[in-house]
Amino acid sequence: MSLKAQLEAIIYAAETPITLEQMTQLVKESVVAAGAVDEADVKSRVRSSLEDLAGEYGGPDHGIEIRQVAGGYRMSTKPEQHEMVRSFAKSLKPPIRLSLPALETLAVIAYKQPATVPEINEIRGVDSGGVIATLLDRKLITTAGRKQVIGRPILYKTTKEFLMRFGLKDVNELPSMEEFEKLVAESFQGELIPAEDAAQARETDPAEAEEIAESAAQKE
Amino acid sequence: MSLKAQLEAIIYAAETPITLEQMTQLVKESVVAAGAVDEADVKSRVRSSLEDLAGEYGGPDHGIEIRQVAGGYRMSTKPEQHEMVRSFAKSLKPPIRLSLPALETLAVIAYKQPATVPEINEIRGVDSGGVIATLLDRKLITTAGRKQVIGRPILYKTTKEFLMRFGLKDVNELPSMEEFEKLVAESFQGELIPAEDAAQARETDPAEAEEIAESAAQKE
Amino acid sequence: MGSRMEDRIITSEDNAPGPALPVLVANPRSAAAPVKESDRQSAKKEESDSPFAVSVSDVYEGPLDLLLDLIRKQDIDIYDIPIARITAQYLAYVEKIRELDVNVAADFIYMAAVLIHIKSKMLLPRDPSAKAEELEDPRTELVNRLLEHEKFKSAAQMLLQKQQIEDAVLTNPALKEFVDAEGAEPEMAADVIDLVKTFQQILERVRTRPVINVDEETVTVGQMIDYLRRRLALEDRPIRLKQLLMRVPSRQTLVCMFLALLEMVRLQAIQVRQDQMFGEIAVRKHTGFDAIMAEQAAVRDDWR
Repeated sequence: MSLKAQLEAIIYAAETPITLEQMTQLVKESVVAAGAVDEADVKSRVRSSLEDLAGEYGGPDHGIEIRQVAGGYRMSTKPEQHEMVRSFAKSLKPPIRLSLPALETLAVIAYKQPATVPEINEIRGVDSGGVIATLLDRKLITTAGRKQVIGRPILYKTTKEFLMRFGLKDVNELPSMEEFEKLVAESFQGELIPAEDAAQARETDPAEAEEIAESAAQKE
Repeated sequence: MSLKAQLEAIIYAAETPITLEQMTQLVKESVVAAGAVDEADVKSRVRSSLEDLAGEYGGPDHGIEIRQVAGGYRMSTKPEQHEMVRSFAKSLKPPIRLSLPALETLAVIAYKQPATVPEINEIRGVDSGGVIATLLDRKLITTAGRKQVIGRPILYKTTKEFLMRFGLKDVNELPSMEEFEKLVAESFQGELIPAEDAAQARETDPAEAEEIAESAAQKE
Repeated sequence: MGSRMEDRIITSEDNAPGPALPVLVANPRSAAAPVKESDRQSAKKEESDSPFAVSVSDVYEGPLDLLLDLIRKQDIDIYDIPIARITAQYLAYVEKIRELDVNVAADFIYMAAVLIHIKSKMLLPRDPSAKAEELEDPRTELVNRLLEHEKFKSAAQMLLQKQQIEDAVLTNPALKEFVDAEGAEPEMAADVIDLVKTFQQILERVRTRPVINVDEETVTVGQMIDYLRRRLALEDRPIRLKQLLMRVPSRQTLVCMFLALLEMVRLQAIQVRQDQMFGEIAVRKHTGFDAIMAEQAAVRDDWR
């Protein structure tokens, strides 16, 4: 019974992303029996088997994949099978629909967490109270204590549900703010280009943006 | 997108065994696009891909398999992995799972602590005796002496475990009722007065107010 | 502001027409796209001092978006904003939306004050003896805010894209086959918000429960004053009277709430304002709110 087979079975069965630690505990005995010397050795064997496994499923002949989400490993259909799967599967999770203000507020919280409502308002330039309520209701954010300033405002942070819904390993996996800084700077410079070059500039824009999207996808 | 990948995604996503006919219907279009000449050809291509797929999963490096069951195909963990999956299921501690009555009782204690059972019953409008035992059992609440009134009922308060489970440093971190009402009120604001409907809203105002007064009167 | 936000709800359908997978990218321009559609209309109006100026038909989520649109439409260098021109255009827009809806403009009016302040600072002659850091461009802070805001708009687009990809996958765990069906009671996971929400619902239930016992303790004016004090303490800006009354369950409570408001007006702890007949009534804290309320609470023991 190979380690890879064991890991595959457990990831397949698990309802929420399963962590490296959980898997290590489950297979420890048999890995030690197979010659691992200590806990660290077990863990590194598990990790490398996981990498193998995820790599295999990544190939074009597979319609399902193993990905790191919300701190653990999870099996799912590949996004490109979406249309077909949707046509018959009943248990597709209802998609969350967020308004642009809600996404923006979520972005601020994701990058600045823990953050208070006044801090969020400052960045957005509008009152975010209502949007916060929506995000709390959808469990995409939760409270994180109070800030020790006058009024002791509630702090907010993103949740595991947020990571799951947005397919993130952890919040550090989000593109850095510097990337957006570059993007924004470019977008303003673009406007300053003399009229005759403008058309050309506009053409390069989407390509560039796609490149960024691609590099983001690769990180996953 | 290979046929095998499509079939794999379908079998994985299906909740009950899926038949050859069903799969043929789902992938027909793309198989025809890939050069199949007629329905029979599609079906035979699907069948041979299925056999390939099932064969691959049959290998010792896989912990899951594709089997024919009840006239259809389904994916499942291999029997030799069942022991491990079962022990995994047993090891799972759901984050915090409470029935609604338990959650209600816990909320009352959290906000009104220390509180006695009669006080909790009064607020909830139903008997909370049974739920208290559950909460005590889960170490979410504990006793806090007796109230100096007739019958000297036991007082209950939340525990350290409660704070840990809900990610709180102390109970003051719980949002106050006012804070919560503010958030909820703001999330409704959008529905209150959209600029363009303001005139209309103004007209309905008095009527609405009367309705509230009326329904209140009926209750009295 | 809420009403305006909702006008621009983005759903996955809007962004990914048809079955194709979303290829939306983190492009700050796409965030501004809904606004740009109205360019044509605004061009038609031509009523203000600039052919690029925005019209009331343009909907902005907030003052920062309005400013950014003004800057983009006129190809202005964001690091060198002609503050007098932009302020004039900004004020013209705000004046127009104020005519339509007094309440919506709160955030916008604050920004107007900021712009005028910057403008006045720019007009002041520079003190040649001042140190370098005192010579900082008065626009810098605003520009940084605009850029920061724009960054997060890009981040929002990135999140939208990730979310759409994630919505497209399905997991089908087989674990339920291994878990014994134990605990017949329907159970739920809970967090802090569930806790507060649940408690709120219980209180709601208490309030709406039919009262049979007539001489049960009822709400007093004092209690309502205390409630309003705590409620208003959280508000920096005016709150709509309607919002305060939204959850009032009975006629008696309503009467107490009104008496409480009148008492607080009398004490000059709050201001109540109605801009037009039958218009929205706004309640706001007076400057001495905290002091007055604290002082009164100390002498009036019937407030508790």
